[in-house]
Order: sequence, then C-alpha cells, then structure tokens
Amino acid sequence: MDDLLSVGIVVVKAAVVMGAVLHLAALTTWVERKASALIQNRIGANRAAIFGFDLAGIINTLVADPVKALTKEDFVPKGVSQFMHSLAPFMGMFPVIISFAVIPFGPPIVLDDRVITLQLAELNVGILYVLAMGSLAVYGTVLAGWVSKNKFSLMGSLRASAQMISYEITMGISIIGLLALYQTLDFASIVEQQSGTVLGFLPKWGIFMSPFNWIAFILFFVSVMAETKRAPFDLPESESELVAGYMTEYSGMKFLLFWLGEFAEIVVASALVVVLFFGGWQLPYIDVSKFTLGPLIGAMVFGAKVSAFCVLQVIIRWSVPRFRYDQLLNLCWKLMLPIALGNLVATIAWMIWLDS
Amino acid sequence: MEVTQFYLVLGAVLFTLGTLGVLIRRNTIVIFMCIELMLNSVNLTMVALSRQFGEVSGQVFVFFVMAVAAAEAAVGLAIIMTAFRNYHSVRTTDVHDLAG
Amino acid sequence: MIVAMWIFGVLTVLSALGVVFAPRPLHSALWLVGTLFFLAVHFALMGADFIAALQVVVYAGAIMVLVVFVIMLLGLDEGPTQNQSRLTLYSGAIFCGLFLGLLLFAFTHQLSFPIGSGVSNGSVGDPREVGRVLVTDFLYAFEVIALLLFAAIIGAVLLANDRKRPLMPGRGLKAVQGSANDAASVEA
Amino acid sequence: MNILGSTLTGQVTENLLLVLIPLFPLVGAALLGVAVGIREDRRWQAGWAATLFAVCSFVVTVKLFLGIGDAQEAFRYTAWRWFESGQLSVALALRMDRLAGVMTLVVTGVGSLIHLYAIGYMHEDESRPRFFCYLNLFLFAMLLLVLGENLLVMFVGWEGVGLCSYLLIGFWYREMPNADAGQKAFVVNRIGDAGFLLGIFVLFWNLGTVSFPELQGLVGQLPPYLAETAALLLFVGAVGKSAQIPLFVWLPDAMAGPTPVSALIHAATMVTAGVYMVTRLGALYVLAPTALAVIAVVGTATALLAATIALAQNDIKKVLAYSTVSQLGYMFMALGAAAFSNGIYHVVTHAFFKACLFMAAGSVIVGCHHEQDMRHYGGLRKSMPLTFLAYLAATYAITGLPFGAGFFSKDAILWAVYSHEIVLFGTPINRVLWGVGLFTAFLTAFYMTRSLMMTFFGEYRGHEHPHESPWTMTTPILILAVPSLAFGFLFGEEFLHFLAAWGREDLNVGHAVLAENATYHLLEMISMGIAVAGVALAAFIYGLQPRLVDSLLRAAAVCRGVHRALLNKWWIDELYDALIVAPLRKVSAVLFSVLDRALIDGTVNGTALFMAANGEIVRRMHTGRVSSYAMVLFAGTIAAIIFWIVL
Repeated sequence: MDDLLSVGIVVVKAAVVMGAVLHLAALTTWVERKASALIQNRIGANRAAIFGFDLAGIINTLVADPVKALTKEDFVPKGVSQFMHSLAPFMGMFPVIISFAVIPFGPPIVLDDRVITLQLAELNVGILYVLAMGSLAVYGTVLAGWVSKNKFSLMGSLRASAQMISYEITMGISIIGLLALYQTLDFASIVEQQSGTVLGFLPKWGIFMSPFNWIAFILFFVSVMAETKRAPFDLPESESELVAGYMTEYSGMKFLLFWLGEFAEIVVASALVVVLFFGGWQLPYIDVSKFTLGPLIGAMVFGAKVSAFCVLQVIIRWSVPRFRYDQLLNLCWKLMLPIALGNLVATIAWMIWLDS
Repeated sequence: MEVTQFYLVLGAVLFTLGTLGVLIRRNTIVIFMCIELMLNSVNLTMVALSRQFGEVSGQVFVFFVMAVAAAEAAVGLAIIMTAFRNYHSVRTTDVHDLAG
Repeated sequence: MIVAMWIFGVLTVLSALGVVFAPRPLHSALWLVGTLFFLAVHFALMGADFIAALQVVVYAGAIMVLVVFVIMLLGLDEGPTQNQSRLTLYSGAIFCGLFLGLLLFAFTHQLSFPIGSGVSNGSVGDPREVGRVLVTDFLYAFEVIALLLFAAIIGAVLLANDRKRPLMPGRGLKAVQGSANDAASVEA
Repeated sequence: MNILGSTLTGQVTENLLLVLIPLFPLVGAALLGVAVGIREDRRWQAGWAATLFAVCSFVVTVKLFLGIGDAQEAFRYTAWRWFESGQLSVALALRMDRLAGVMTLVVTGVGSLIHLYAIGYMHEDESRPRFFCYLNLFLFAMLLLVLGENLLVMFVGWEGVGLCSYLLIGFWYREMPNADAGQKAFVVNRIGDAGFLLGIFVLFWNLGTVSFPELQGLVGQLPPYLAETAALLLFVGAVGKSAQIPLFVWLPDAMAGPTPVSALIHAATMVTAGVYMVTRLGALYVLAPTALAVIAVVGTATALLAATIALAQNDIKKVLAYSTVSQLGYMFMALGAAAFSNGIYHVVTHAFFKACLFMAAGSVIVGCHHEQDMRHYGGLRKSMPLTFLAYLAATYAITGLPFGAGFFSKDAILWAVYSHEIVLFGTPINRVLWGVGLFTAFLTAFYMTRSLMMTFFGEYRGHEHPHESPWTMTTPILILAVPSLAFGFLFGEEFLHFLAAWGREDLNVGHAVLAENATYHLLEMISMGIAVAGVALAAFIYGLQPRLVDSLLRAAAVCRGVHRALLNKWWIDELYDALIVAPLRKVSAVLFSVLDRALIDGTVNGTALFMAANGEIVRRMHTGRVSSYAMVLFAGTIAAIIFWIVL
C-alpha cells in the first residue's frame, strides 16, 4: 500500500513536470511569435480563431499549428531507413525532457510523516546528469543531418556537433567555481543554500554569492543559449545558408518534435539558470518553505522566474544577428573558455581568501 | 548470481566482443570503437570490484581510463584523418605500407 | 535491482553485438552510444553515480560525438564494409571463444575473493569522496593525466591540421562544400 | 724559496667579478658565432664587438689586479661543482693570485690591442665574424687556462686554446697548406697533451686532488721518483704547447694563420702556457731537480737550434716564429734554473716585444701587398715610419741592448742559469748552458738586426708601392713599443718583487745588490757586449756590405752547406717524416687492408648479410595489416594466460 502510494506520488510528480514543461514550451512558441511581431512592429499570429476568439494568437500557435503539422504528409527521403529517420527527432527531444527529472521546482511538501520533495529524482550528481543529457541531445541533430541524405542537412549537423561540443566545455567550466561554492552537485541542496541574504540586502542567490559569479552567469547563459541552437547561435539551421539545416528533410509531426524540443531546451536552460544563479523557488527575504502553502508559492515563484528567462531568451533571439561560424567558435575557444578558466581561478582564490 | 560476479561476466563478454570486433573488422573507425568497448568493459569490472571492496580507488581508475580514452580518441581520430588523407581510405587492408 | 541488472545486461550485450556486427560504421557508432549509455545505467545501479554521469558526459557526449563527426566528415559510411578474409574470421572467432571461455572459467571458479563478502558503503559512489581521493591519493596521476590531455590536444591539432593536403575530394564534407559552391554559382 | 715552506692557507676572497673576466669573451664568441652569417655591410661591427668584449675583460682584470693582496692571497670564484667521481671532486672554480693576475693582465691587455689591430688587418676579409668569434673564444680559453683553480679546469683551457689555435691557423682553410698547418699543430699538440694528462693522473693518483692550492701543500709528500715522473710528464705537455724540442715543428708552420693570430696565440699568450703551467706547479718542480735539469737542457737546446734556423730564413714571419721558439727556450732555461719568476718576467717582456714585432711585420706585409719575403722589402722606413719606429723599438728590446725590456729579462735568466747548480748525470752543466745561452743571445741580436736591416733599410726591392697601415693597426703597435722599451727599466724590480713567491731568494734582491757581485757585473758586461757585437755585425753585413753573404756562400762549400742546412731547418721536418710519419703510414696501410677491410668489415658485412638473409625469410610474416598483428598479439595473450593457469 505504502509502496503503491510512493509510486503514485512519483507518477503524479512526473505528470506535473511533463505537463508543465511541455506547456511552458508551447507557450514559449506563442511568446516567440508575438514577441517577434512586437519587435518587428507587426501584429503576428492572429488568423486562427475559435468562435471569434483568437486569444491574442494562442489559438493560432497552440491549436492550429499542431493540427496543421499533424495532418501534413510525413515525408521520408528515398533510400533512408524509416526507423532512423523517426529516431532522430525522438533522440533530440528525449534527453531534454528527462533533464527535468533532477530540477527541484518547489520546497518539499510535508504531510504528517511523509516528505514529498518537489523533484522527480534526488540524484546527488544532478548537475552532471543535466550536463550528460545535454551532451546526448546532440545525437538527435547529428542523426537528423545524417539520415536526411542531404548536403545542407549534413552541413547543419556537422556545425551543430562542433558547436555543441565546444559550448558544453565552456558551460561545464563556467559553473565549476559556483559548484565549489555550493560544495555539492545536488540541485535540491543548491536551492536550499540560496535562502537568506548576503551583505544584508542582496538575496543570497548564486549570482551574488561571490564577486565573480556574474561572470559565470553570463558565460553559462551564453553557453546554454548556444546549446539551444537558436539565434544568434543558429548556424546549424540558418535558413539563409542551409535551407533549414538538419531539419530540411523533416516535415509534419517530426518537424514539430524538433521545434518543440528546441523550446523545451529553452525551458531547461531557463530552469538551470534559475536554479543555479537565481535562487530556484526561493523568494528573496521570505522563506517560503515555512508557510503552509509554501510548496505552491515556491512552485509559482519558480515558474515565474523560468518564464521570465524564457522571454528573455526569446527577446535576445530576435534582437541579435547571427554569428559567422568562425566567430562562433572563436568566441567559445578564444574568449569564453579563457574567461571561464580565469573566473574559476578567481573564485577559488576568493574562497581561499574568505577561509583565511 | 551475485552482482559482482554478474558484472565480471558481463565485462568478460563485452571485452571479448570488443576483441572480436578488432580482429574481424576492417574499418579503422569501427576497430577504434571496439577498442573503446574493451576499455569500457574494463571500467565496468573496476566499478564492480570497487563496489565489492567498498574501495573508491576503483572509480578513480575509471576516471583515469576515461581521461586516457579521451586523449586516445583525439589522437586516434586525428591519425585516422591523416591516414585518410594519405590513402583515401580507412580500411586496414588498404593501409599496409609496412608489408614486408 | 537484480531485475534491472538483468534487463540492462541483456540490452548491453545486444547493443555491443550491434557495435561489432553492424554493417555500417555509423550504425556501429550509434550502437556503441547505446552500449555506453546502458553501461552508465549499470554504473548508476552499482551506486557509482559520479562515474555514471561522467560516462555519459565523456564517452557518449564527447568521444562518440567526435567519432560520429569524423565518420560524417570523411564520408566513411558509404556502404557495408566487407569483413576480413575467412581465415581471419574463423581464427578470430576461435581465439575469442577460447578467451571468453578462459575468462568465464576464471570468474566463476577461480575467484580468490569470497563472493558477496564485500561491504559496499554508501559513500563509495559519492562524487565528493571520489574527488577527495582523486586530488589527494592520486594527485600526481591526476596532474600527469592533465599533461597527457594537453599533449593529446597538441598532437591531435598537429596531426589533423594539414592545410596543404585537403581531404579526398568528392567525399564527405569537401564534397558538400564543393556542391554548395556549385549551387551558389548556379544561382548567381 | 718561499713556495717550499709555505703551507698556503692564505686568505681567499670570493669574488664574483672574477667570473666576468672569462665570461666577456665567451659571450662575445657566442654572439659572434650566432652572427657568422651577418650581412656583408654589417660585418665591420664584428671586430669592434670582439674588441669591446676583450677590453671589458681587461678593465675588470685591472680592477681586480689593483686589489690583489699578499702572495698567498687570491680571488676565488666557484661556479659550481663540476663533477664528482669517487674521491675526485672537481669544482669549476677560478682563482686569481699574483701569478695568475700578471698572466691575465698580459692576456687581456695584449689581447685587446691585438683585437684592435685585427680590425685593421682583417678589414677586407669576408668571414670576419668567424675570425673574431674564434679570437674571442681563444681569449676565453686562455683565461680559463690561466685562472683555472685546478688542473682540470686548466686542462679545459689548455685544450680550448689548442682548438682555437687549430681553427685560426687554418682560418683560410680553402688553401691546403693552411689546413695542413692547422692539423699539424693540433696533432703535435696532442702528443704533448697526452703527457700532460698522464701527469695529471699521476698527481691525482698519489695525492687525491687536482686543485692547485691543495697540490701545493701536498706535493711534499710525494716520493722523489714520483715527483720526477709527474714533473717530466707535465713538462711533455709544456713541450708540446710551448714548442720546445722535439715538438717545436708546428709553430713555424702555424704562421700560415693571419698575422694577428700569430701575434696573439703563437707569440704572446698560448705558447707561454707551458711556462705558466710549470711556474704554477713550481712547488712540484723544485722537488724534481732532474726534471728541472732536463727542462733547462731542452730549453737551451731549443733556443740555440731555433736561433740558428732563424739566421737563414727569408720569410719575415718565419724569422719571428723561430725567434719565438728561441725565446721560449730562454724561458725554459729560467724555469730549469728554478727561477720561475724570471721565466714569467721574460714571458711578459716577450709578450710585449714579440707581439709588437709580429704586428709590425703584419703591418709591413699588408703595406707590401701580402709579400712576406724579406728579399723583396727594403727601405721601408721612409714609407712606413710608424711601423718602422715600433719595429725598431721591439728589435732593440729583443736584442738585449742596454735598458730595453729584453736586456733585463734575458740577463736575469742568464745570471739565474749561471748561478744555479744544474746537474744532469752527475755533471754540473750550468756553465755550459750559460755559454750556449750567451751564444744564442748573440745569434738573436744578429738575426733580428738582419731582419730589421733587410726590411727597413737599403733600397726597396719589391714591385708594388708600399704604404703605411691604418690607425687601428699602428696604434696597438706603438702602444706595445713603449713597454717593449721601458718595461724592464721602469718596473723590472717591482715585477720580480711582486712575484717573489715564485722566485729564487738569491735573485730576489735589487739590481744594486746584485751589481755588487763582481761576477754578475762581469757577466752583464759580457752579454751587453755580445748583443752589441751581434747588432753591429748584422748591421755591417746587411747594411753596408749586402753582397758579403752571397760572396761568402759562393766562396766556401762549408758556408754553402751550413746555409742550406739552416735554410732547410736542419731537415728536422724531413727527419720526422722519415722516422715517424712514413713508418706510421706503412703500418696503417697494412692494418687497414688486413684488420679493417678483411676482419672488421668482413665481420660487420657478414653480420649484415646474415641478418638480411634471415629478414628475407621472416619478412613474410609482416603482412602490413593491423588485423594480423592484432591476431598474433591476441593469440600470444591467450597462450600466456593458459600458461599461467596451467602452471
């Protein structure tokens, strides 16, 4: 009975997380459409409506577009294994979705004798897990480029693999200093450590924990944006050069899966940034876990923060022009990596100075 | 079957498969991947024994094996590229300048 | 645990078979990614979380991406590669069978440590513990590994960075670029 | 004899400046070595750079020399422990006491002047950077030799100067005779060096050290026969380096090198290394009277032989070369009489006037468009007045005319020989040696005046128009002319007093005291008269009666025979050829055909053939395929495992 309850709780948690992530991703597509329209001074998605309500384009993006995609012909190039062709979008989507398993989205719920953590898997190497899943995500792209038997696709996936491997390194190194400050790889513990204040007035968020963490934040944020392969890092799918890069030969639902995976990646990136640098579900100055409704408030705070960063990424995507490919790699290897290493050294030095 | 024993046997099977691949395949890249498979079977064995003896150094060895494997991958793939440049092939049957 | 162990064990062996016998290199590579992933699962099952995560990051995430990258760059996946000669095939199989038999015999009958006597305490897989041992007991090995990686980087760059001799025209990325240029000139 | 009694625990001052002295030329050599391929229009800088380094070294030397203390004190600098093997521990250490200080001063001072001179002399040569690189390298090696704290450091310098000598003699290596001369110098020196090394071994084997200060304290413990052996072996080294009988043959040939080289290496510094070494080990030599007697005899014989040969030479540099050999003989005479400081005294004065003579000769050679035969000179005093003045002064000094530098140093040597008991095979021979020395002084005066007359007086017999040399050449000559004339007169007594620790006590008194001795006074008068007679005779024959020699030669067969003998240097080279070189060649030829060709080559080739035949069989195993190698490797592994299990 007890076991059954535990399993039930896990299932519910998983459903909640999945639902939240996918909805957030879907909503982000809507934000994308509307924000780009705002930025480019046009109206944006407004055609589809149900009973005359277009809900500011939500119907268009969340209902009409999926329906259109589902009903489209699923085109597979000649001489290509149907299985591999379908595997690619799945492999792009799968690691992104399961990354969420380790991200805590609220303070634990305490019911009499049972503590329900608002985190799917309490892994003590949570960050490594997320990095590992992030590095698996590249296979979807690579595979897609490969099975398309299309030169533009191949170019796109080559670009993607080099880009993602490179930025993974910066991403990893930029947060090592931060992890040294937290002394753990466990997300739940990281978030718990971010309550309270530093210097009396700043919330004790990751970004404020040392004088150098804002550098780490910038590096990390840029790296995860590069990992999402969106402008200004959208070299793998740059439509003016490579048609649509690795997605050229994909249509219908498979294309939509790539599309959704990309937005899920945005959500993951935002969640990571929030958990590592912006206190996760913590509210500044107020310890929400003390309240009865703490878990709910915490989850809402977390959601708000994540949404904010999703929007921020969308704004950046529509504001900054695309890099040239050599600039992209130079930025990573010759600028960000050295800075990340320097930041690491500086943070450690600061810690030692603090100790002594 | 005990857990440790199971993993030792699994490691043995994987190692043998890797060896088989090295011996019978002609494509250098596949041979390279089979070598990685052999390395990983050893990693598996070491983690199993680390668990068996409650000794963390086994995992440290695995860490080192991974680092060496990474170095090996970098250099090995570079060598494969150079060989490809010179022979326009990566088959072991095409690259036999050392034949007596 | 035992159930998961068996399930993933079978999966591991199956994908390893895929690595060895897949006719095309890219399929081999994908099978290998699977094998490595399943091995990571095994590591996690044994409580070595840190190694499991590293396994995915380093092997699946870096090394195998490199391999796939090279396969795609060189256009090596042109078709099924023939195996070695019959003699090689048979002798290889015989040797491997012999070897496997020896190993299995050793592991099932000759093990000198008492099976099941091990005390696996919880801290063995803890990244904190692994890290501590890594930079205390194995500090010099750690530094040497850093040096080795550095040397490997330089070696790889030197080996691969031959601007004078391009890769074989007509295959792989060069072919792609060539045809892209053609397309561009046609458009112009 | 101060050196006998002293225990030499005198004060030693560590001084970093000391290392700068050899370091300057070394750095110069390194820089110039790098700059060998410098652009043509920049090569003039090489000479000035080399000169600058030499002068820097000289300045540091002066600075240190002025601060030098008592006879037992020394500056010392230990760079590092060079090597250690068993009880042998050798430090790369430098040490400058009074003796080394004097030598260093001469080496750097005369060396700097010769560097300056070489700028003018070599200004047309296209490989000047190489030349000056060698020159600086030589300076470094020579300073190492002089300043070495122990025998091994000295040996390094010893070999270094030999190497530089070889390199510089064969500087114009495109002409075969020059390269041959260089090789001859090198090979002959090797013979001496072998003796030198053996001497070092004997000393180390019995005393356990090679350090000079320690040796000086310990040599007293040597049994007499060992002291004699060591002294003689070391003297063999000196014989080679300082061109004494029988190893003097290389020095005249060494004149093939550029004249500054002759002046620096083969007159002023390197060839006196033997004298310096014997003096440095004076404590050993005073314990070996037989060795000293041998030295005296060899020195005297060399002086006489070389002087006779110099009489008939027509090449101006050959005359000076034999003169150098002869003067070196004088120095060894002094050493043989245990009057080490007198030997060094002559080294110094000789450095002045012989360097001056060589450079003046070089100036003449340049002025006469590379003509070296004195028969084509004549009357050059008008066209080359500065050179003439310097040559005159230096000749005055070397002939031993009153109050020149040679007068004091040579007289002192003669007196030292006369007044010292030199016994060989039970017979006292000092009087004989003195007589021969006196006769040699006469010959010296004669041939030097001859060269002066033939070169600067009479009518010009050449074809090209002679001209005076540039200031870079005349300045060093004139500078050196001054101490050639005045050094003995001004500093002679102070000098001997300064080096009293290395001198004989009976000679360490002032000239005034010596002059009270009637014998001394008489001998002084005699040698003065001899010198005047030699000069006068030569001046008469070559200045007033130029045809006298020819008519003499025509008149008497004896004269002709002697002249031919002298002209052909007593056929000594031919003798060596017949006695040593030719047999060696024959033996070598036999060894080559039998041992080398048949036995060694046969074995080697046979081995190779055997291996090749085997390889022909085994090579089939090398398929060149990685897989087959891997297969064999794997099979081997399995075999090993089975082996291990079965066992």
